[in-house]
Amino acid sequence: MDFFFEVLIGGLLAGVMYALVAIGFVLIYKASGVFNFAQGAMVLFSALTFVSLLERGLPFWLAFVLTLAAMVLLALAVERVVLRPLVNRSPITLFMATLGLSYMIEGFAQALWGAQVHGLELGISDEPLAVGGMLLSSFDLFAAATAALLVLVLSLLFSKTRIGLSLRAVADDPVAALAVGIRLQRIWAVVWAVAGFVGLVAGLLWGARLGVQFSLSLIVLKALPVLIIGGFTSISGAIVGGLIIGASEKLAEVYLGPFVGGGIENWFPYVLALLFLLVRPAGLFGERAIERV
Amino acid sequence: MLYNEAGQFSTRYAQDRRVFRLRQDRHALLALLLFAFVAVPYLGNDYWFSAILIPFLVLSLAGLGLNLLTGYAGQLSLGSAAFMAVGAFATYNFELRVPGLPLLLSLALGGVCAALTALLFGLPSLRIKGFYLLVSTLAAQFFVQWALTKFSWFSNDSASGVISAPPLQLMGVDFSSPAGRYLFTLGVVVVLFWLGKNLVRSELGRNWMAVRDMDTAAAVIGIPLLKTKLLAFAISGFFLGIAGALWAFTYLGTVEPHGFDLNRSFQVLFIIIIGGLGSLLGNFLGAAFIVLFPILLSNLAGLLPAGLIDAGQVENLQKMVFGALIILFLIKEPEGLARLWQRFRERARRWPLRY
Amino acid sequence: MSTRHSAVPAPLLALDNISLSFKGVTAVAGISFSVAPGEICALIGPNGAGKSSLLNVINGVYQAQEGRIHFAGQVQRRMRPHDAAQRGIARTFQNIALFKGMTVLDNVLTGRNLKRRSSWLEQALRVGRVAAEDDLQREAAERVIAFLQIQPWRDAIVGTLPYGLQKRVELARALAAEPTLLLLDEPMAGMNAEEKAQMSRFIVDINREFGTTVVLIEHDIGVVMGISHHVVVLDYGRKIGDGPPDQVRQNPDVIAAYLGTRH
Amino acid sequence: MFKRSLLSSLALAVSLSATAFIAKADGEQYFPLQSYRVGPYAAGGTGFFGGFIDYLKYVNANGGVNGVKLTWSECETEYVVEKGVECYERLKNGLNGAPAAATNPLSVGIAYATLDRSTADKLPLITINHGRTDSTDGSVFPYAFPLQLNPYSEVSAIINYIGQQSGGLDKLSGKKIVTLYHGSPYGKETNEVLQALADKYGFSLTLLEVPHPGNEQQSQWLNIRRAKPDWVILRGWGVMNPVALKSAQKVGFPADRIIGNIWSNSEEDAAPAGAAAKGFISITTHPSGTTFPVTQGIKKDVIDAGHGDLADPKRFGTVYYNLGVVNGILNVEAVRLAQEKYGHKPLTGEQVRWGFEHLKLDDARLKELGALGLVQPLQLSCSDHEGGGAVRFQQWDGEKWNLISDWVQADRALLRPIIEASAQKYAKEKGITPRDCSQAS
Repeated sequence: MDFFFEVLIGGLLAGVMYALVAIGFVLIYKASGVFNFAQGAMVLFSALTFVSLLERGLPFWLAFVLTLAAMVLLALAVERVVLRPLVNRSPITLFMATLGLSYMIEGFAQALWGAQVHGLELGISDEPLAVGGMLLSSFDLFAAATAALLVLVLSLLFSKTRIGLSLRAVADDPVAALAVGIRLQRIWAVVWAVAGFVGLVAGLLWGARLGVQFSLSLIVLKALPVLIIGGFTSISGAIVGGLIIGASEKLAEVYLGPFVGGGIENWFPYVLALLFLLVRPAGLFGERAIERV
Repeated sequence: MLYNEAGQFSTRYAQDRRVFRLRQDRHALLALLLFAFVAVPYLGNDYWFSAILIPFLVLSLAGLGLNLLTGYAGQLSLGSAAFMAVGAFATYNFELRVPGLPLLLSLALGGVCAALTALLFGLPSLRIKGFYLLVSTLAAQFFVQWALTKFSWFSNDSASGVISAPPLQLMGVDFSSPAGRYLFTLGVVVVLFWLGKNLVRSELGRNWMAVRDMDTAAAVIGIPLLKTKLLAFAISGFFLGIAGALWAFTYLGTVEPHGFDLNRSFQVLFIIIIGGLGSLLGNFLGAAFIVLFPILLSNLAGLLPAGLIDAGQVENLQKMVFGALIILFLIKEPEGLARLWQRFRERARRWPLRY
Repeated sequence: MSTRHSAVPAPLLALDNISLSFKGVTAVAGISFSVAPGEICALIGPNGAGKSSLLNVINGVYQAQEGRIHFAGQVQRRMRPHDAAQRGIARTFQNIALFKGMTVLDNVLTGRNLKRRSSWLEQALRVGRVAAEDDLQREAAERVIAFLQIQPWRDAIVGTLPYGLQKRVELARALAAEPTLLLLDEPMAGMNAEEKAQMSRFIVDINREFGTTVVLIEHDIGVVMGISHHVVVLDYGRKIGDGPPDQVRQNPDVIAAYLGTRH
Repeated sequence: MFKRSLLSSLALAVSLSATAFIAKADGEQYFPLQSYRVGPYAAGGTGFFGGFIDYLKYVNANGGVNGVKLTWSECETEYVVEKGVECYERLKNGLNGAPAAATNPLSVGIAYATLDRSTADKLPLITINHGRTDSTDGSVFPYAFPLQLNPYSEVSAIINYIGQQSGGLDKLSGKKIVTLYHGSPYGKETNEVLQALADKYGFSLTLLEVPHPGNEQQSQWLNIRRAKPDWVILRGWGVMNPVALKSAQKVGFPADRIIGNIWSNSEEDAAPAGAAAKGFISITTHPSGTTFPVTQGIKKDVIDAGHGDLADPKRFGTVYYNLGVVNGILNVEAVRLAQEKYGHKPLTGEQVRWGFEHLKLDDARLKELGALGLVQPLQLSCSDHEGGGAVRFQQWDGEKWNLISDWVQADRALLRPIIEASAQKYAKEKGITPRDCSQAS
């Protein structure tokens, strides 16, 4: 039974890591209706920039600030070059544009910083903690705490600041928001910058886990089913979705895997998400619009 | 004048329905086919057949497969490579396990297997729309790859899971040489494009576009949504499956499940974005672009003085240019290269007049 | 108040106590009325009265929570869009629901999809009856196109046409299905007087030439009184008037609703 | 017409650019390089091709091979199979008159896809430390050379090492070994052989798959923790390796009981895992380091002269770099040997093939080359295209690899029948009549 809980808790903690990536998606989708496939590339770019600056001898905080500045610049560029010309186009078109964007960012990141594998130490030991006969990863606990803090900061940002209020207005009803004088473009830039920040945090945590390298951009594939289950528009949905996916995929691999030969973690979350969708076509927390004709 | 349309009036609906209504277009097509079937085998060399023409043809076909589903029926899919893989591995197994089965028949049966797989993963499409549907096609992508790697029966228990193509023989004629493989591929692709053209101009094709443009209205005028969507998935799967089999058999001569990973699905998607959604010609243009562009760029980089830019940077540059082009196309020419060609043709029809 | 049924024997369409709500908000509350074969029936009422919702219930886009629909001698608890089409109900939409990426001809042809007998496989391979059937479908589509006088735009992409023309193409698509009941949701919205007159003439002609029963929603009282045989008045999801135009015009509730004295 | 003109103008540009700037290269021997310097596996590609190119430069700096200068050109594959095929087709005919000696793709997928082509084009396909195991049987695969170490030898040597550590192969009985493998054909390839070895020696074997790319391994390592094995064999690739080490630490499994295979043995595999990698053991066919005379020579003649290929000079002497150097030595030796038979001039692939097949490197020759201890003694023949089959074990100390064993030989006699059976099956599927190796010269 201990083992079961160990797997469950390990899965939940892994789920938090997925959720971290998913939150970036949610922010952008909420504010601009764009399903941003480039989020993975943004995670790669931020982690690579950060670690390269670190290796050039910059102190941690300065590297962090500079990387954040780079992410903001990226957000501004994306808004100007991609989003603005594509305003009012179909969501599918925007999605495909982000595919192109992720190619651009990946190419740029590697051209700039090279393709070596970098180690990244955040100074958090990963010695396992023994809690009641179970081993828990201290790093994962740290990651979970960071995620919680991040969600807290984001929710404060959205509930207490002017920009947050306008953002909620835009998410609710873009037309009405425009009518009351909210500048959509600015909101988009801000949201992409915030998503860049979330990407940076995710990039640091994932980079510390995997090493900073090209494969970082592939974590977007882990975040997709999380989004599907949580719904595209809800941050708490992303967290809950992450927990569900993390826990169930680990449990499935351990208890179901042996019957089919294992290695099912790549597709299991997708099938699970699919089953969820058949019951709730807009995810757990998403709202299904009534079609008007 | 290039296009002399004088005197070419359709007097019967059958004439108006023709794929190419103008005589000049029909002649051009005929000339093109003659050129492709007769002249190219004499003019081309191994490099052109093996590294450019065959992948170009196969990717055009894959593009057609996805275009039917995405460009015509409006269902976004990131599972193209999975259906290609099913086609490749099914064809391989039909050839291997059913002695004496003609190659073309195993190819078609491989396509049918891919169609059935696509059908299965298309089932949720009635209930799930838009991005949410991506999850279904991605499930197909990951599941198929896993299953093909996991169960070594699919690769005839080869330790490495890599299958290798049997000799290409058709009615006693050997097609194993580069030119032979090119002709074989060309033949299959031409027939399937003819089929595709008929499909998109048929009732089913119109129903697909109706579902794409507005599915509520389509339902109201009596178009059965589930059947229409499922047929789109199945037929798309069929075309993709055959493309996958050709990829394995006539292009690489070998294939492993990993060769049909998510990147391949993206590649096929890019073909139709760049070539033109909802255009048959666009598949050729997009595939030509995808095949030739990287080669061109890396050759051009070879022209630069050595050491100025290394091979890796060229690849990075290519990635960036590629991404930028996709965005540029979506902004400036959402209908892709096919639309550019169409404009050019319209101008040619009026030439030398300008209005 | 006036819940009196028009005493027409064997109506083509009869709604029986239909109720519909969205997430607790009532759109239609217990509405009943019937439409005789061959008549033009107008649904009128202020915005938000539930007119469009009612049309959506009739052809199955929405499912009513309560009530029954009688159509052509059959009673149904709920209609599905596909059933409705198969049983001869066609319609147009308030905000034009054409297939914008297709040509006018193709749009009209989609309207005839139920008349097709050959399978998709025969069509893909172009064998057997396909060519002959293509000709028949095309002829029928051309008749509709000629009838509504949109020949010059036959090969134009619908999305590029002006609004008024799109309205006509949508009517053509509905008409191509050779319906017994035609539902028109504000066919004249946003048109100038000349266009309205033309559209009215088309509707009356369709009704006369093909004997098609028409249910239409229209705000222009002048048009409504001019072309319809029967008017049903809705307000806040309830029926407040039902009868021949002249009679409805006298109804005090209707006058109150339209002049706004009640609100 | 637009399409055609587009095609033809592109074609023109391609052919123009391919033929432009012809530098006279007659009298040189050409190596087509299907390299990969970007993408997920760039770390391996830059190291390997860096070492390979530096060695070729070193040979040129010292007069070439019997006066024949070496030349090469690169074509980026990004580890993608069809790009590798395109590169193969583009480069196979040599460069400006210099004939191609052999292809060295360093990619299982590209190797498979160019196997038939290599045979048809009579161009040796060198898959050092990887490739099709059964291509060891040169009677069926005349042009394929899985030099030094094929995948089966790899696991056999690891089991032999574990046997040594346990005090003899007979002590393996009752031991518990887990193999953690990459969910790909490469990862699965050795499962059958491992099972056969488990049956033979009586250890219990658990096979656990990590789905590609391997950036999540929590459940696998929890399973390992539950199973409490004596050893874990890590058959990883790319990002899977550091993640495995980190996850092992997370569940408290000691790194010095994990043995990495040949693609889990580089600095790039261990270093990103940081402290978690300390103690990690892996096999290698060649030590890392810069102290061998040949690497010193490269440093003096190439790197210090400013011609080194590595973008990051710190990677000089790393595992991948040295593998490239080893690969360069073997290729050049094959050319040198073939020149003895066919004359001191640029040779065709067919002629170089003869050189590979008769490659013989003993300690004396290795000493001459300055590669004693870097390259294992090697002898190839018509029926044996692998030649070596020995590995050394190294341990990561947090900074670098240190050798911890002498050469450990694979049980090649045991593996041979399995390899032959597989090669025969392939020959039958493809309709190949195997050569008679007793007749080969």
